[in-house]
Order: sequence, then C-alpha cells, then structure tokens
Amino acid sequence: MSVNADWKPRIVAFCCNWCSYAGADLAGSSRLAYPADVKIIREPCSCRVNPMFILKAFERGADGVILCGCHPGDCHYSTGNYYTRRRMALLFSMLDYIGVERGRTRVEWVSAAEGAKFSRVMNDFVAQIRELGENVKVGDLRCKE
Amino acid sequence: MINDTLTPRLAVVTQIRTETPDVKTFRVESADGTPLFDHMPGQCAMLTLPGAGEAMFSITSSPTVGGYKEFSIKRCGRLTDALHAMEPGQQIGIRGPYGKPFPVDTEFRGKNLLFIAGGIGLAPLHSVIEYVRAHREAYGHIDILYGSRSAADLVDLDRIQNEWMQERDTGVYLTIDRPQDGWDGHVGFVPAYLKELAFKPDCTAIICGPPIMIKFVLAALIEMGFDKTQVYTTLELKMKCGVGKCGRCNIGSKFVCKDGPVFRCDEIDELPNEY
Amino acid sequence: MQPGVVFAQDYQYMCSEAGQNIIKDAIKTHGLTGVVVCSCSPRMHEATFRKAAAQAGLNPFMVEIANIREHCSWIHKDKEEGTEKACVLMRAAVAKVTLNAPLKAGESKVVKRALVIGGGIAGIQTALDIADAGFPVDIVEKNATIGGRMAQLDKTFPTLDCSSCILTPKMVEAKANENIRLITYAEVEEVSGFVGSFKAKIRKKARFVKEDVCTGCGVCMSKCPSKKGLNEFNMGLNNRSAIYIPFAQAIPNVAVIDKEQCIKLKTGKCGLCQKVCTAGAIDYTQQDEFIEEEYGAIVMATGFRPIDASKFDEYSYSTCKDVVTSLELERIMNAAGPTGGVLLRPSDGKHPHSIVFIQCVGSRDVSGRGKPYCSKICCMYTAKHAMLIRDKYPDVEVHVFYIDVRTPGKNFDEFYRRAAEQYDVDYIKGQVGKVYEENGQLVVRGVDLISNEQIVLNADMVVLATAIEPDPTARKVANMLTASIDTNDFITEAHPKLRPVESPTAGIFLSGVCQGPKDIPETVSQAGAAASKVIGLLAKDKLTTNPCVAHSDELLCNGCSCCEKVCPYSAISYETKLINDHGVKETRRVAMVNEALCQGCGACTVVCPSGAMDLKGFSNKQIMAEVDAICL
Amino acid sequence: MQRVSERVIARARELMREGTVNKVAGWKAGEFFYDCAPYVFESEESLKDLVYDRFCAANLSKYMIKNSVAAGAEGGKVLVLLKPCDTYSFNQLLTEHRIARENVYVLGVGCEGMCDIDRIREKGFKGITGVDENADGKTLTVHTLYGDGEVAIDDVLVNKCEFCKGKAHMIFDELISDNEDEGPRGDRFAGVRELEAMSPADRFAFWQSELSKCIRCNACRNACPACSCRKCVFDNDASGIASKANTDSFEEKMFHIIRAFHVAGRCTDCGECTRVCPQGIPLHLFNRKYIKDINEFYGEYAAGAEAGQRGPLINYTVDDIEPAAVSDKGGN
Amino acid sequence: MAMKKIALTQLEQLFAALSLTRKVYLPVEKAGQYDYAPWQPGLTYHPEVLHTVKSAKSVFFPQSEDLIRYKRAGLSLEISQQAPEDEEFVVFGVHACDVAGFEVLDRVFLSEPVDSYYKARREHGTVFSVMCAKPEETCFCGTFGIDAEAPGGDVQSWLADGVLYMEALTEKGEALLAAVSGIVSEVDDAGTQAAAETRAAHKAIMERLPLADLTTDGFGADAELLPLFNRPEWKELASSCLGCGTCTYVCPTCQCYDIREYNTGKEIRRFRVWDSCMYSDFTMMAAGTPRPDQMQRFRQRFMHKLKYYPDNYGGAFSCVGCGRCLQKCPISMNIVKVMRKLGGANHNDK
Repeated sequence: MSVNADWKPRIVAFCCNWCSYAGADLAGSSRLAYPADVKIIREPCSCRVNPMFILKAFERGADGVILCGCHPGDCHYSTGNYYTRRRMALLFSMLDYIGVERGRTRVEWVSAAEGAKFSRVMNDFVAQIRELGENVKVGDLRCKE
Repeated sequence: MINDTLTPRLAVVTQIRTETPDVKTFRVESADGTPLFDHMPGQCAMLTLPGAGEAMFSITSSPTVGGYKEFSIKRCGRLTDALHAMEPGQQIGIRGPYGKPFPVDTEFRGKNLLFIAGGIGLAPLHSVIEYVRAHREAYGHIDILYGSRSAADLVDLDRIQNEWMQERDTGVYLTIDRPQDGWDGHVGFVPAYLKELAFKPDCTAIICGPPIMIKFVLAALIEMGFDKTQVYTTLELKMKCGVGKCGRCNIGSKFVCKDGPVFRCDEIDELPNEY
Repeated sequence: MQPGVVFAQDYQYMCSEAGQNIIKDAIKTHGLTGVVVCSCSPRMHEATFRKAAAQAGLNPFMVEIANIREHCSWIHKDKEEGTEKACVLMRAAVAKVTLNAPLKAGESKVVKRALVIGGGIAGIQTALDIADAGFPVDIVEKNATIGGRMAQLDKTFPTLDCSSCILTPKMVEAKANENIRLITYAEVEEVSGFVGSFKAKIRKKARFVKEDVCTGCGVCMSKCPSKKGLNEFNMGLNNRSAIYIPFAQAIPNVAVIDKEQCIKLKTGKCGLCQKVCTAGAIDYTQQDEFIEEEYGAIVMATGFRPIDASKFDEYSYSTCKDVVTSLELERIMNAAGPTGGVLLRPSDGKHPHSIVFIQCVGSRDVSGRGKPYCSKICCMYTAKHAMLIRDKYPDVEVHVFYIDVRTPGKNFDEFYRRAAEQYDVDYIKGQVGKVYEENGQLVVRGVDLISNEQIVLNADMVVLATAIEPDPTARKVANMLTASIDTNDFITEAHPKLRPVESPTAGIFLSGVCQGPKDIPETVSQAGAAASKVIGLLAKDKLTTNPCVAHSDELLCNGCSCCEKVCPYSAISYETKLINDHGVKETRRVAMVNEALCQGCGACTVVCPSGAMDLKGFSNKQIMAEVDAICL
Repeated sequence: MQRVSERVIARARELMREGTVNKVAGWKAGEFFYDCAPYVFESEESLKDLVYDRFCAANLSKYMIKNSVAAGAEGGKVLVLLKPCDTYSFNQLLTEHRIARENVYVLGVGCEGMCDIDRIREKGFKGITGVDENADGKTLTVHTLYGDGEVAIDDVLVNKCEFCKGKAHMIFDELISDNEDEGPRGDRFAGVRELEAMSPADRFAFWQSELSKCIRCNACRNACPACSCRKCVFDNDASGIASKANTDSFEEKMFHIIRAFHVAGRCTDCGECTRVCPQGIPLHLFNRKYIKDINEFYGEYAAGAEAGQRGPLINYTVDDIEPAAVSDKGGN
Repeated sequence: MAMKKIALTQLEQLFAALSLTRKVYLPVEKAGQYDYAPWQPGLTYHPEVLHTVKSAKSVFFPQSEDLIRYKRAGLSLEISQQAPEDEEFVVFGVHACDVAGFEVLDRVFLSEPVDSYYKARREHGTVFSVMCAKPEETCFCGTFGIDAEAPGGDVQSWLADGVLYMEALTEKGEALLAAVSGIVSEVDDAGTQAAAETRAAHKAIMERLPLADLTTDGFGADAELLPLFNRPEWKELASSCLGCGTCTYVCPTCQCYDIREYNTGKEIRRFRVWDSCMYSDFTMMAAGTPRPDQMQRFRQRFMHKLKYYPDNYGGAFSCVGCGRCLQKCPISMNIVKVMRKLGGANHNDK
C-alpha cells in the first residue's frame, strides 16, 4: 500500500475512437462520474495500441493502464480487437510473469452505447489501482524524482 | 563546482535571420554578458538545445566581430528542426571552440586566395572571408566562387552583393544549378564553372560544400595545375564530445573534432577512406 | 506556457462562428503551425475546427482537440481536480500536435448505386426517395414479398387508416420504378469494401417458381395438396399451401414453394402445381443464385419482430390459445386474416365478450427476461385495438392494464382519451401477476395501483402488447458492414442527436426500427432522411479518403509480411524494389500501403517489430508523446 | 559425433567440388578447440578449416539472410549446415520471406548435443587446453594447464541442448544424421513453471536480479534469428524508445519484454539468446514463457515447424480467451 | 614501505576496516556472474575468480553516468552540472590486466582537455591489485608487456598459502595500508620468501600459456597505417561478426562513449553511456555513415586498438590481453584471431 497520502494514481486509458471513446463521451453527457485520475488517449482502434505504449506509460510513472475497445465481433474494422485480445493476453501474462501486479493492466470492451459501463469500469479500475498503491516495480527512477 | 569540458555555457539566441528556405543564421551571445570564447576561422562549437540534443556547427561569424558568434544552419534533422523553430531570446547551451582553424595567420598570409563553396558550405568559409577582409592588406587577390541549387538557396546574398562584390581586389562569381526566372547570372554546377573561369594555380584554394562537389572541384583544380598542398577543405563526421575522446569522428588516427575539421588535401590522402 | 505554445485564448463558444474566427485570426497573426482546441469531444466538432484551420491556410490535420467537456468537466465534480485534469489533457494534445504532420486526403470513387437491406416500409420509402433522385437502388428482402410488418397491420393509429391501403401503392410504386430493382427472397451474404465502393454478394434463394414467368393467378395454391404450412403472414394463426403467394397484394405477385412442405421436393412425387400452371413457371430444379454488385452506399432497414411471448409464462401464452399477441390480434381483426376480419377467439371460434389487454410485456423490463427499453408503439396500438373493438363490438368489455400510458405524438393523447372516455375502455393502472385458465375461462389476476386492490377478472381473450426487438438478421448484417450495434442489437447511430440516420461506419445508413423503436410516421421520415444522406453521397463524383492511413518506411521494412496478414482490407501488398539506404543500394521486398483501401485501424503497426509501419495522425511518436505528457 | 562430422565435411567438399554449391556456411576452426566461428567458405581449399564437433552450437540460419541473396547475385548457391534445431529458425525466416530459398542448399546434420565451454569452466576447470570424448559417449576428459579431469556431457550441454526439441530436421535438401528422433529431451517449460509457481514478489526479485546484470550489449538480439529487423526500434531514435544502457532505469526490462514480445509467435526457441549472453541471463525464460502461453491459450504452435505458417499473433479465433482470464499465477 | 600481510580468512575484517573511511569495491557474485560492486558485510573475496564479466573499468568509467541536468521553461534554460565523485574508495582485487587497462583509459581521459568526472574518480580511488591465480588459456597480457606477477596499482598483493602479502606502490597505497595497520601485520623473511615463490610459480605458468607466443609484430605506431587498413583479410575476419557490443562492453580498454538525453518530463538529463564502434548507428548521421558495412566497423575496433591508439599515445596498445572477448564473443571472433591473421608471421613486412 502506498505510504504517500497525497498520492493520486496516474491512469492511462487507451480508447478506440468508435466504441469506447464514444462510450466515454456518453458517460460524460450522461454525467456518470468517475475519478479524474483517468486520462484518455484516443486511438482509431484498440489494435493500434502497441505494447510499447503500455510499457512506456509505466516507465513514465503510470500506476495503471487500461485499454478499451469495441466488443469482440463489433470492431469497426472487423477484426482489430481480436488481435488486441491476443496481444494483451500475452503482454499481461508477461507482466505478471516478471512480477508486476496483474491488476495494473486491464482490457475492457465498451461499446458506444455503454456510457454507464464505461463509468463503472473506470470507477472499478481506479479503486483497484488505489488498492494496489503506487507502481514501484516498473518505471524509470529518473521520472520519479 | 568545476566546469567540465562537456558542460555547455548558458547562451542566448539574440537574432535569427532567415537566409534561404532551409537555412537560418543564429546569433548567439553569452547569457551573462561576459565574452563566450575566442575562436579562429574554421573552428566549430557545440550547440545544445536540451530535449533536441547537441551537435557541432561551424562558426560562421568572423573573430573580428566581437561579442557574438553566428551560425548558419541548414535544416536537416531533429536538432536542426528544433533550432529552426527557436525564437529570439531562446536560451541555449554552447561550448567550444573546437578543432583546428584555417591557417589564416600562417600559410594563408600573403597568398592569393580562391574560395569555392556550394550551398551551406559557405558557412565555414564565411568566417575566413570576413577575417581576410578585416585584414585585407595581409592577403593577395581574392576570388570567391559560390554556387547553390537556386538563387533562393544562396546564403547571405545581400552581404555578398553589397559588401564582397564591392571589396577591393576581389572577384565574386555566383552560379546556380538550373536556370530560373529573374536570374541573369551564371547557370551551371560549381566544378564546371570553376573550369570555365580557369583560375591560375597561383593561389591557395579553400573548398567547402557537399562531398560530391568537393570531389569534382578537387579533380578540376588538379586538372588546372593545382597541387594538393595548395588546397584546403573541411570534413564532417558524427561527433559527440568534441574533444577527441568519445571515439566516433576518427579517420584513421586523426580526429575530425580535434585534428580537423580543416585538412589540407594532401593530408587527407594519407587517411583511410572512411569519411 | 508549454514549450511551443505562442498563443492561448479563452472563449466560451469556440465552435461558434466568432470562436472559429478567433482561431483563424490567430493562425494568420501568429503563423501558427498547430492548433489545440480544448472543448467538447472531437467526435462532435473536430471537423468544424479542422475546416476553420483549413480556411485560414493551415493544414486541417494540424488541429488536435483536448476533450475537456465529456471527459472532464461533465464528469468530475471536484472543480480543482477537474481543472488539473483539463490541463493534463491540454498538455497531451499540445504534445501530440507538435508532432502532427500535414496530411492530404486522397480520393476514391463513388459507385452510383445504393443497396437497401430490408423491404419494409422503411426500406421501400428510402429506396423510392433515392430512386426519385435518379440513382439506381437495389432492395434486398429476405421474404418472398416486400411490405414487411406494416403489411400485416390492420389499421394504423391515430388516424385509423387501413394499413395496406396506404402501403400497397408504395409497394407498387417500388416495383414500377425503373431505378429500383427488387431482390426478394434473398439475403446479403458478404460485404467488403468501404464507403463509395462496397461490394456485396447477395444470395437469391430458390423460389422454384420462375419469377418472370409467374402471373400470380393463384391456381397452384388452390390445387396444392399440402396445406399444413403455418401461414407466417397471419402469425401462424392458420395454414397455407406449400406453394403460396404470401398475401393478395404481395410484390412481386409471384408464388414461392416452401421446400419443407412441398411433397414434390421432399419425395419426388406430386408435381401438381407444375401441371396446373398454364404459364409454365414452376421449376423444381431451381438453385440459389448469387448476385454480386458494387454499391456506393448501403442502408440498413432490417426492421423488427415482436419478442417471443412464451418467455412470460405467467400470462400462459404458450398454453392458452386465447392469449394472443397484439400482432396476432391485428391479423384476427384484418379482413384478409384467418377469421376474415371477424373477432373470434382462436380456441373455439366463439365471439369473446371480455378482453383484457396487458401492456409493457417485455418492455421496460430490467429483470433480463425482456428489454430494458420502452417499445414506444404499444400504448398507441393497444388504444387502437381497444377502440376498434369497442367500436365494432360494443358488447365487448375491454380492460387495459398499463404501467404508464405514453402518448407523446401528434394527436396521440387525443386518440388515447377518445379510447378511454368516448369508447369507455377500462384503463387500469396496474400490473398483471398471472393469467390462467379455469374451467374453460381465462382468469386475470392483477393489482390496481390506484386503489391498491387486488383485481381478478374473467376474460375471453387476453392480448399481450409484446415488446419489439430488432430483427435477428440485424446483428449478422451489422457485423458484415462493420456497423456497431448496441447491447439490444439496435444499430448505433453516428451521433444520437446530430447524425441519427448514419452509422459511425462511413457509407452505412439507418432506416426504421433497426436504429430504435419507432412508429410508422417516424419510420417514414427517417427513411427519407436516410435517403437524402445517400443521395448526398451518391451525388459526389469522388470522395476524399481518410488521410490517417498506414505508411511503411521502406528503409526499415523487413518484408516479413506480418502486416499484410492482419490487414482487414487487403490494403497492404509487397513489392520488390531497389532501395537506397543512405547510399547503400539493395533490391528487396517491401510493404506498400494502398491508401484508398486503408481505413487506418493500425493493426499492422503493432505486428511490425521494426516500427516500419506507422499510422499517420496516430503515429507511435505522437501517441508516446501523449503518454509522456499524461504521466508527467 | 566423430563419424557424422567426417561425413559432413567430406560431403561439403564434394558438393563444392562438383559445383552444386559455390559456398559453404559452416564453422571454422579457431585458436582453441572450442572457439570455432561461423564462416562462409568460398573455396574447396579453404574447407580444410571446416569443423563440425561438440562446440558448433552457433545457429547459422540468420547468416542465410545476407548470404542467400549474395549467392543469388553471384549466380551460385550456398550450402548451409543446419542442426535439427536450426532448421526451425531457417523455416521461420522462409515464412518471413527473409531467405532466398532457391539459392540455399540445406545440408541437415545430425547432432548429439553441443557442449558449452562456459559450463565446463563452471565445473571448476581453468586453463582448458582440450577435451576428449570418452568411449562411453557420456563423459569428456578435460585437459587443462593445471591437470586433467572428467565431466559428464549431460552436465555441460548448452541450455538449448539440455532441452533439445528433437533430432528431426524440419527442412533439408540432404541429410547426414545417425540420430533417431527420440522427441524432446526434458521438460523445456520446467523453468517457466518454476517461476510461475513463485509469488509475484519473488518473481520480481528474480528478474530484478537477473536483468540488473544486463549490459545492453545486444548480443541476444543480434544473435537471434527472429530479431532480424534491418534497424531495431531500440536503435532507432525516431522510434521513441531508442535507448542505450542506463543503469537503474527501466530500460533493461523494457528492452527484454519488448524483444520477447516482438519475437513472440516467431521465436523457435533456438536458444541462441541465452547461449550468447555474456552475463549468463536465462533469456530463454522469456521466450519459453510466451511459447508456453501461446500453446495453452491458442493451441500448440511451433514456429518454424513448417514454412508458411500463420503465427499466433497474426491470427485469432472469435472465441479466444479474454485478457482478463490471464490470472495471477502462483501465491501472493 | 615494507610488505604487509593478512590471512585470507581475515579479509572481511580488512574490508570492514576500509569501509569505515571509504567505499570498497570488489568482485561480487550476482546471479552466477561476478562484477565489481560495493562491499557489504557478509561478502568476501573469491581469489579463484579470474575475471569479472565487465572489467574493473566501470568503477572509474561507469557504464552510464549523468553529466548535466537541464530545465527549460519558456525561453529560459537552466544548466546544472552533476558533481564529480568526491568520496574516497578502493577497488580491491584488480588483476594486472585490468590495472593496465586503467592506464589505457588514463591516456585518453587525463590528457587535455581532462575529463573531470574520470579524473575525480581516479583521484579518489585507490587501486588494490592482486596477482591473478590460475590464468586461463585465453590470457595473453604478456603480449603487451604486462607483468602479471607485479599487478601494480596503488597496492599490489600476492596470495600464498592462504595469506595475502601486500605492498604499497604509491602514497595513496601507503595511506591505505596505514589506515588498516591494526589489521595487517608485518612480513618476516619466510613471508617474503613465500611471496617470491608464488610469483615465480605464476611466471612459469605464464610461459606455458597457449597464447604466450602471440606478438604485436605488424601493429603499433611503427606499422604502416594504410597497408594494414587495406588488408583484404579484414573481410573474412569480419564476415560473421554480429555487430553486438559484447567485446566492447567486457573490454577493460574500450572507452568510446555516447552522450544522450533523457527527458523525465521535469528536466532533461544529459548522460554519458558506453557505446560501441561495432554498432551500426555509431557513426550514423542524417546523410549516412562513413562505415556502412560491419567489416568497416569491425576493422575500426581492431585498428583502433592496434594502430590508431598507439599512434596517438606514444606507441601503447589499447589491449591488455585479459582474454574476456575471447571468452564472451558469441561467435568466437576476437583480437587474437585478428592478430594471428594480420600480424606476426603474416604481417605486411614479411
């Protein structure tokens, strides 16, 4: 657990433009609150998210990274999220293998109509990251000074 | 705190002039008002724009003008892009001077001088030409042959036309690669124009420009009866430290940063062909 | 200020003309090379601001949006935290925009033909409007006739017009219009391509009747010995022959053989219809045919169906014949229906004296059995049914159990009040707990929420106002078209307010109930709206393509083909060519992106280990710069 | 090994002499008995230095990227000696269009397991001047400046040979082998399982300790046949993650995770990374983790078992497992 | 100053005593590999270990070190320099080859303009050498005139029968031994004798080493540069080089470095890292590289060690014969093979 009381988690959310980003918009227009710790990066598709981006986020001091895309089968580009699913399953397994807490990474499928789900997922993820505390295992010490 | 040789001094860019579509000249002065350093024509300095990096640039201004150093820089990569995006007032880091200068006070003294430059290659020669102009009586006849892709790419054209062309006992010859509207001067590549101009080999030639131009100019000069000991040029390799230690700008046993960038062409012949 | 930022301005309505002018002026005055707008979602106004930048001479792709409304101010209650986050989002957008490169949109062709999937009133109206504008349209209808659900309706609310009287002329018009090709008894099997040039493969199922020969005389139907097929048009309330024309006004008026029922096709014996057909239209050897066609635009008009009422067993739908759905009642009431339009109860064909309507069966149901949404049309058609029955059979008692009565349409509330007040329909606010049969009598147990009393009613018939759901083909078709779909299988619109008839997938438009529950006038107006969008698209000679496409750096490309394998659009091909890498020349195999085909998903960029494949507008460096800026 | 060795060398000479090939990629004798280096012989005469013995562990597949193209340009063919495990790499490179197959003559060579001089040194031998394979075929006599000793071959095998994938060649034009394929030797995933069974904290400590040794010399990458990018992202300043060694930073982990990810589904488990690491980091534990995961998640897959396969990361099924199902392994 | 001694079993006490006033670096095992690391209680010296993987040079010239920090805000820039080393330390257990390696680096970094970071470490560091036990077959320090029996540094020492005999060579060395005078003891004649005997025995081994016959003939300041540079054999020598940096990074004399930046978001740090001339990007510029081929990069490394460096530094070679590259090269190509092929009996003048 974090010892720093002022600590606020840094959470990067990669959202695909067609479903999850729109879902986040809907969460916004529906005023379905979630913590401000979540910062969204818009991608055309979840399959655009390179594992490098996720590691880079951790390197720079992110405490959690979540990737949201269209539900499998509903990808705007037909098949993108199927590849995402495989890549992330393997990447997350590897992060777990090197001892990084499994809870720091997550994939969620959120459609454009699921504003409520988006909000729920983010609330849940932030709570989970708060539980895990500050990310001390992966990250560049130089960024933490 | 000791000041290591790798630590730049704080300087400020006081003036930026756009020379050509891809060349800008930056005037750099120290941030605290004390002089930066003394240099001689042909020497270089490391400019640092943190976040974009550090690189060696030849000092374009003459040591005879005080207070500032100028650098004409062509846009060709990450750092130079960032330099070109600067505004006056930007603080940067500078360290130097590095390298051996042209032998302006020794071998060049009393000689006729022939300057041959292509494109941004005028930058290092600019410093020499201005130095020579400032000590005009110490040198013989001067010829300057300068070429570029187009009229717009001729660096510092104002000064060339308004000052150099008016300088006594000085011939200035300009050329561009391809004809264009509004240009009534010479058209053609530098080596060809050089042969056309048929300078006598009674002078010391100083060449700077793209490698391909240097190659053909050198061949032309030899053809015209010049000896390699009469010809000087500058070489450029990747540098990091500037002081002959980081190990990447060597050509054989010579370091460009330390033993160059000015070389006499007969010296180059003794070096391995890795430049 | 962030490094690189030279001008910042706060303005309340940046998207207004005045706001856009601020941007344009700033671009000109400061020679800006990039613009960041901190505003609402880029899904809303990115195009607006890009256009403004372009008008000021800046490449439109040098604009980035920081979404500080939907993603920030609207969801974060703590002002300080929200502001802090807005700054971070702005910082990320600035970090990104400094790495943006000017992009130029390419061009692609527009095939001047539209495809309408579904031949109900939505599809017909859309097709008619497109055809009227002079563009060819194909309607693909999975049933043997066009007409859809509207053809099954008896009367329409609130005017009580005869449904088929107003629909039939439209169907005839669709058949007659030379720009419209009707492809009935057919389904779309494959769709590829993209806006402007989709390619579709359509399976035309075998009718076993030559469509161009059959005269629709109907002799075959009367002679057909197999009469056990359920009549779908009458909701299975009666039977039909194996060879049949769905209903009298069917378009095309051509028979079709139900191969499950046809004795000839099942056993090889019979062949009666062939013998009696004077036109010689019967062909037992007919096979499914495939039609391949290119389209510039596709309209989904796949419609709806009532949900399966047997899931609500407390109403005894599956056990009591006299518990019917509203659509079944429509057929019972219809002159062309199983009872010839006489109100007779299905169990014994007797005249009912008491009818109970139950509203919201499966609608507004969050238990998971039904649908969470309001089906929108039930209140009104129930009022219509009640009124029509009371009008024709004043002896019949009519009770309606309702949760709410929703009448927000033109003349809707007046209509409902007429039913309740003028026709004395007994509206009971309450829910029905159980319907069961007791001694040959239906018993309805419910509760009156106003008097808070238990109510037990004897009824001769119970009518369930079942919820409607998207036709099951919608999901399949949406997947084919890569159109997104919501959890209820309604097709998602590009914007719920501003782009209600477009799918987020370019070139795919929505007409009718496939987008959400609606009544006929709404459907027709949406159909027209979709048509006008299609016309607008087809009227263009060229489309500008999305310039945010993949790009391969030849110097880095290994030629491994991984990218080629994950591309959903076959936009990547390989070429062996001479590459000059800093003076080192080599002939080798490198990837090439066809920018007209690439849709910019980025799947290829991640499988490329060397990073040769990158995505314009969402480059590795740009995204990493955003990550850096956020994690600062 | 001796017998195969003689036949291999003789056959290479013969193929060169008769003009079937004009180059031979093999191993060239060095200063010591164990330091033979990969080498492309260009004349029959030069083949006098060709060796094939217990110390020819280097995988020659990657050299075929350049050499197959060069051979084609010169109008000839290059013969390459491939051990069974090397053929997987060769096939994978064929799948990725990196080798001009028509310019290569694959001479499959039987292998009884390669010895690792470092592991012999680890047994305490110093100043090693020679080894003799004893008649039992199971032990080596080690000669040193400080006296002789004996060591079991099984104890000094190269890691990849300790977990040999089998003696069968996946591709060859001609085969010289006396080995029956007895299938894989040992459980190559045992090391991965052992780690998985640890607590996350212990796993983290393990990798922290191993990776902190990394000096970012790039030997693993440069030796790896799957890491055949023209320019690695870690060398490319424009990639945004280019880096050179920096101690106490995240870069080592980032480098190794990304490297493992980039070769996931393409790695044939040839073991070169671990073999060449000067710091003795068990890098194969990364790659084998991915191979194991891929096998478990998406069905058995052996990269390079045949040319032209579609790798698991450029493939999918609609009912693949969700990333959420990849749960924490081991204890707490 | 007279020789001192200490029992091997008491070395920990010596380290403990030294660490009161300075940091003590010695070869430490980590996950099976030895490298120089600070001493901590419980760690001891393993005389049987010949080489650390990385040479001892990392103590004076670390693989990476921050030099300068920059902060940018708007147009302004703040430059602050990392403070050079200012604490005393001792490097224990360095063998003759690595000590000679320091001298190779000294010539580069201590010549004008002096590298202040390196200089500070050299000034504050004391080198405590130990004569190597059991040299490997890959050792060839003798080729470069290094006397393994007199390992040098500030204090040199020999191990005989469980006793370490030590001798200060410089003032720094004397001060070091004086600081631990309570722990080390005087050496009697028998001890002197024992030390001499262990040296003699070592010499005998050195003469028997397989590479004892390797000479520098054909290289050095006197060799002709261009003919050596243009030898056709470079191509075959370099043909299987993978272009990794293993040889460079394990080498005690390689000193090329890169200067890079890392933007932490709050500041930009300029740091120095080891670099390798074997890397393809070493000399890469926007316009290209003068060494596009691995052969050229390979040649650069060995020409530097055997010719360029001697040219610039009074004939001294930039190789100390430690043999690390012989053991660590993934493809077993190394300086010995280069010297055999191009020098000795094969050199140009013969």
